[in-house]
Amino acid sequence: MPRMNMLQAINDALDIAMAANDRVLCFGEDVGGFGGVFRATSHLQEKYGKDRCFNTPLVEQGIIGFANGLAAQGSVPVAEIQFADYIFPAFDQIVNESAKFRYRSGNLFDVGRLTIRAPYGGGIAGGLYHSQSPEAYFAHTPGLKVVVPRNPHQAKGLLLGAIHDPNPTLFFEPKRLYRASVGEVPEGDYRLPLGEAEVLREGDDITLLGWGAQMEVIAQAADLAEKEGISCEIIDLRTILPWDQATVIDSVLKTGRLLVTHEAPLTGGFAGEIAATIQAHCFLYLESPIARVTGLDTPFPLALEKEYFPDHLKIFEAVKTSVEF
Amino acid sequence: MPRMNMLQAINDALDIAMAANDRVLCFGEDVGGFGGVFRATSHLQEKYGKDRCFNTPLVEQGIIGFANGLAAQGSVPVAEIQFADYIFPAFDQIVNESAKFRYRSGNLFDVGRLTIRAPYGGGIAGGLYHSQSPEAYFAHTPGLKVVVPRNPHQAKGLLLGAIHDPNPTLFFEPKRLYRASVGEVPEGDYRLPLGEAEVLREGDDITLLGWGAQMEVIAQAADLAEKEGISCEIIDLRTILPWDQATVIDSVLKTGRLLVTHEAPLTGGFAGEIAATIQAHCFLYLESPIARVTGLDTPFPLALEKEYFPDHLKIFEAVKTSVEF
Amino acid sequence: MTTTRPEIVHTPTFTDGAEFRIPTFKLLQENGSLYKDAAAPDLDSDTALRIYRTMVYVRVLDERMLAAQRQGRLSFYMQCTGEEGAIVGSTAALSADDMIMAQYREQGALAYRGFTTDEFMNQLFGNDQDYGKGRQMPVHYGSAKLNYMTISSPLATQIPQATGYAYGQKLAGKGHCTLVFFGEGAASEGDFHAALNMATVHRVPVIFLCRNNGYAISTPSVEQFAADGVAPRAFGYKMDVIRVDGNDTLAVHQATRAARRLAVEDNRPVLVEAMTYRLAAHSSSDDPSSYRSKDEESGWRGKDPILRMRLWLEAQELWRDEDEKELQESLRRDVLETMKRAQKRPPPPLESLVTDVYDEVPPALAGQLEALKAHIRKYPEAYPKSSGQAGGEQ
Amino acid sequence: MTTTRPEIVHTPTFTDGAEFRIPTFKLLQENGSLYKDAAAPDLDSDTALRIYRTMVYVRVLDERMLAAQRQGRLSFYMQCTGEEGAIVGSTAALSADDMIMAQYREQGALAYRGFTTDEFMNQLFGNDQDYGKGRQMPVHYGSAKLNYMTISSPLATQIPQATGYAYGQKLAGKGHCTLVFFGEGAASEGDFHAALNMATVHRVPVIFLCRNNGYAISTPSVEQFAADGVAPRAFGYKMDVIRVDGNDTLAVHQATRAARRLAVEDNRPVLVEAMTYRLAAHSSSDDPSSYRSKDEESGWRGKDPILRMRLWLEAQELWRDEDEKELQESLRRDVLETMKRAQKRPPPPLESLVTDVYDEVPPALAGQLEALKAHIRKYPEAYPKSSGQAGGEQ
Ligand SMILES: Cc1ncc(C[n+]2csc(CCOP(=O)(O)OP(=O)(O)O)c2C)c(N)n1
Ligand SMILES: Cc1ncc(C[n+]2csc(CCOP(=O)(O)OP(=O)(O)O)c2C)c(N)n1
Ligand SMILES: [Mg+2]
Ligand SMILES: [Mg+2]
Repeated sequence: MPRMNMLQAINDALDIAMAANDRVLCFGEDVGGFGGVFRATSHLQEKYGKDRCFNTPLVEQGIIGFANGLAAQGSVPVAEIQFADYIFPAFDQIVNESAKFRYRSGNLFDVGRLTIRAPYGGGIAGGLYHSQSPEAYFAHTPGLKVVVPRNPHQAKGLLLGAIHDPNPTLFFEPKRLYRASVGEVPEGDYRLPLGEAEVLREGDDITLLGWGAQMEVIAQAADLAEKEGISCEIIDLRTILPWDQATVIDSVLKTGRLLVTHEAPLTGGFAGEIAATIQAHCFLYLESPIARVTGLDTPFPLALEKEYFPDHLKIFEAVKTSVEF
Repeated sequence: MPRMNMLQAINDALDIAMAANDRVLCFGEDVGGFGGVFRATSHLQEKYGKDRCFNTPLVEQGIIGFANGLAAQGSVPVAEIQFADYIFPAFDQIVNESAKFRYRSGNLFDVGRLTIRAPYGGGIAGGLYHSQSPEAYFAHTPGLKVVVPRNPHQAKGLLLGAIHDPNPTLFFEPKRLYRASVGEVPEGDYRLPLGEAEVLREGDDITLLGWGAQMEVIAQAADLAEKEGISCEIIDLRTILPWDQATVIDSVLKTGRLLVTHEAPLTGGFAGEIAATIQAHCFLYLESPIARVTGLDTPFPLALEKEYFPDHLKIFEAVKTSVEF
Repeated sequence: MTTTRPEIVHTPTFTDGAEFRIPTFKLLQENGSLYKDAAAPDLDSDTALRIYRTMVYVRVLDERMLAAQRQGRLSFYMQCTGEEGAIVGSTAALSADDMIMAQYREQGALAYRGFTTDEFMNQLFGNDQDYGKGRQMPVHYGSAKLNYMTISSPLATQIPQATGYAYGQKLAGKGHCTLVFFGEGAASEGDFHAALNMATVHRVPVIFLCRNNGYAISTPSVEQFAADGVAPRAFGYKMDVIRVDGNDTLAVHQATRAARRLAVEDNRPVLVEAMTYRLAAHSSSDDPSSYRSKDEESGWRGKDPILRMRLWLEAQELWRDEDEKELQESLRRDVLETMKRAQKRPPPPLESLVTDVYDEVPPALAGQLEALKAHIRKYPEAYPKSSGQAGGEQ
Repeated sequence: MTTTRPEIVHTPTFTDGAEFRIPTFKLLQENGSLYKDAAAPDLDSDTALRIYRTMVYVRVLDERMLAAQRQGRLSFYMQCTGEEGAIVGSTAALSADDMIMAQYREQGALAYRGFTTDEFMNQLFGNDQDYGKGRQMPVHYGSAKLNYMTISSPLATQIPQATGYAYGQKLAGKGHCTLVFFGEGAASEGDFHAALNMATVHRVPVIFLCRNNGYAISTPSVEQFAADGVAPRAFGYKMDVIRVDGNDTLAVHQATRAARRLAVEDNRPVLVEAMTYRLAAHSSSDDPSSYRSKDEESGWRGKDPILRMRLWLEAQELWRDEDEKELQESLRRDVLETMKRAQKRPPPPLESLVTDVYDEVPPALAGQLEALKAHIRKYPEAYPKSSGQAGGEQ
């Protein structure tokens, strides 16, 4: 199997989708000849022409409005938002339109073919406007799917899954891993299922749950814990909405403890939803409070980014607290 | 004390604020001569002139962008969004701008004088675009305050509190109570504190927590429960962000049970945040899982609105389940 | 200023464009005769009559349904009274395969394409036959088979969607286009700017049809924009624009046909500004008496597009008083009877609460439905609609 | 088309406005002499020199700081090379009390108002003296005392904010206005449309200054809009507009002065489109070689606004080679020394993570800070910056 970084894996997924179906289109700011500011769409314009891979004017609400229309028409748009921090001008088109298109029309029309890609997350000295993790804003919106991959293999398979899923899907890419995460990626078309979490490591004492770039951090924390004799079960949620409750519940029924981590601020973050659901389902099995290790309730900082970050040490400490409760 | 409905109380608060400080301005779609589609700004243009109370063009992102600029300049804008369902085109101006203005400038500039009013919620046969309760979308945004009043007295005092609070504040008004909720309202200026929940009824067996129009529903459910010998403590959260954890924790430490209700969909709703926080703080005191009684994970319906609704019977059933756990 | 304007100037020279007046295209005078230097419209009599009948149909529908709202049969209604010419005249210029994306006041477009009274009524009453499954407020129609996108309340969102839809049509290469309707108020939204800019940049076969009816609820257009209407905005995008008398059905029709040619043959998007007037209230919830004068209203009532069209048809000997009488009567009967039928139908089934959120109901949501069913079984009287009773009195 | 255009036409007539060409205002030729029919600009020699020195200052600052970024001292940098004339020339036309809301590439405006090299460096290094407390990326400057709003990365958000700010200034009645800078790319955002429309409707003293520098990152303006620049959009709002050669500092200055008069004396908002070119990369993260030619770049290098201004000053005998040499040397020294000083300073204190989110730190957030402090005490080596070590090597 070839080794690729996450950007190459994403580019490969787009290439495969465009080659297989000429209704697949990729567009967004600087997406055309330039191939996107991170180069995720490199060479696609050369291969598939300017009609199918192109720059748009600088207007996110327009990009998604246009994409909604295209999807309703039967095309398969893959729209890029340059940074997840800049998705908010399109919030109305996503939350009021994409999410409700099928429902409001009684299934006469839908935009299920729509995929929106956006790099998210901190760790690249981006400050408050190049670091946000906005998944929770969208996870409160029935009708959307929200997916976050953790490595190149997952990125390719989940992106192909998202493009082919018959529901509008937000695909948030952990930009800190774009080049940093390298691994084996199968050739050709393969699709990983949406809505299914994955147990990455089995363990007995506590379940550690996260998504995207936090999976690496969780693994480091679990290694530290392992050295102290704490056995961690690790789950990658992968799809934030609708999320795989069964896999998480099964795990917590076994371990009796749960820690959820994300980079976004604590309050209103998706860890809260998970904790609320799990405490309801596993009440009698929980041996300690469900822990959340997240960003602070502040915008994302710059100079003190490292301090802000929900890193492996903070997770490790929370694991110990949970186990020692 | 005069009796007023909620609209009159809101109008009174705006009138008092405008009379006291000529930098207070009210504007929005149809807010001027017409007094707003619900008439919350009636007569303000007559009294204070077209410069201070006016119609804007039909563009929510512009209304809030304009309001942010005004607030930074030192004016005291009270912007109306005609329905909370139509606040999303302004999401970027609120979440990326209003919320982060002070932080990003190191307190050189702020938009703390900004208040945004919007009617929210279901129960008026509004279907999916005149019924939404979007508080949770904003509650994930450090820097904002989010306030929801339950009756005319609260509406006036909290709105005056919001207008004078030195932070950008979203004020969601339960439109189903606009005319339905009538009560005594003190004359003149008074300000209720932001960030403080209020215990409305003391009880021993379970804490029922909500905000806005759900407080009436909670009271009905508590009455039903009372008849079955269940003693409910009722708390109005009033400020959703930042929320008064201490009052809720104290109550749950006493009752050992918590139910939270809101109209918005379950997943990602603010009840999840509350449940996650309370299970962490009150773990050893909880006698049953924290219950959430909310809207379904769907857009807001029309014909089957009554079925969708988190009504007193659903709350009552959840109370019984909790107590019998 | 003219094309002789210099390319370079050496003193600061400002212009606000007011000098570039955009003329209004008109064919019919108010008395129903053509302006003397106007060419006869290229319109066969069948189409002319179909346009006219449709205009009368929606007028009757609107009157009846507003009355029904007043009687408490319906929760809400919106009339297009006064704007029938702009709506039906333009629709008739399209191919049936062209997509229409409307704002909410364009029932005439749907009626022209053959939406039946039953179909209207099922949506208005949100009954079990409503394509929209009773989820949206009255007047939020849609029809896949008639290429009429389901209405969405958030304003202007359909405008960039139309640009995208039309881009897809262009790639499909079948010669179809999209016509998108919107009000002069909605044109203030950011989505409008995005849509028009993207349309010229990407050369998209879309017709932007602005119904400038003078008001956005209570807000008169002078408080909506300072310019002379919406038309001059086209200059900012290098888009072809035409302004037309929106109450002159023939002119609207001809303008839209010409616009369609530019769009379909040349991938040139076009802005059409139809100058008209909202004769009725904004909606059944509105009372315009507090924000505009009776005089203003009656001035516009004299410009009624239906009357003007009828006078023209009569002059062409295509229409007679008897035809009018018969049409009116049969339409009234049809609307009334169909309404009664639709109102008696039950609401959509309880399951419709959770379907169509996704292509399939996710497990957790299915669980929510099960819990709801169990709850309703416990309290059948509290939820009459879903427990099988008729839903007429919503 | 002219004012003699008829008000009514009887055949469908389309126009895309291309005929309404907007001229470019110029004073200085590339050789630094005035066009022969251009009036001498009304500019005292102190102001002229201050403008020129500022332009040279930011050129030096930009070169040095890009090099510092390349050396790994800074995470990020953005140059305004090639656009100094548009930025400084316009700023000099304002009163010091006028508000400036910039996009990010307008360090020249801040420098003209007296932002010191220390102040620049503290922000660039996000040290404990940075007004912004190390929270934003480099070049996100702000100064309350210089009436320069802190930069915000989300594009175009400052444009409607400027309209609101200026509305407040109008009510305050002190004769101040707001100038808002933005790129031709940012002008595609919905916020632009909202801002300009509201400005004419509400008669607001604001100057919208578009730096049309040909690119938005890699996207050339022909893929940004189909029209002849941004200027024709003004017609859509009935806003006064002027297009000016952005590399002709004197013309920009004069145009902005005239615009300011319209804004302040008459509450007429104005759009100024300054035609210029981004000579450098978009930012230190960008490499333009893949999307534009060296030829194109060098063509524009010949139009350098600094050179043109210098030639003019020399012809006025206000500037000599020795002055230039001395200025360049002293600026280089100043920038280099100040940079070294700023880089050595510590980062902002840990508390700055939680302050300024609200006016006061809410209880739960204070608790989060306490927990973080306790955690860092446990792992002091893992968090070197906040544990008191110098933050130089970020
Ligand atoms: C985004 C959004 N904001 C506000 C509203 C509320 N609203 C519904 S119709 C309307 C006025 C629309 O006016 P116009 O576009 O001129 O259309 P007309 O009603 O005149 O046909 C308003 C403000 C809405 N539906 N969506
Ligand atoms: C809302 C938003 N979308 C995207 C970006 C990413 N971005 C930063 S600068 C830029 C290009 C801006 O071009 P222009 O406005 O022409 O200004 P210039 O850089 O040419 O001065 C883009 C796309 C952003 N900062 N904000
Ligand atoms: Mg209108
Ligand atoms: Mg540019």
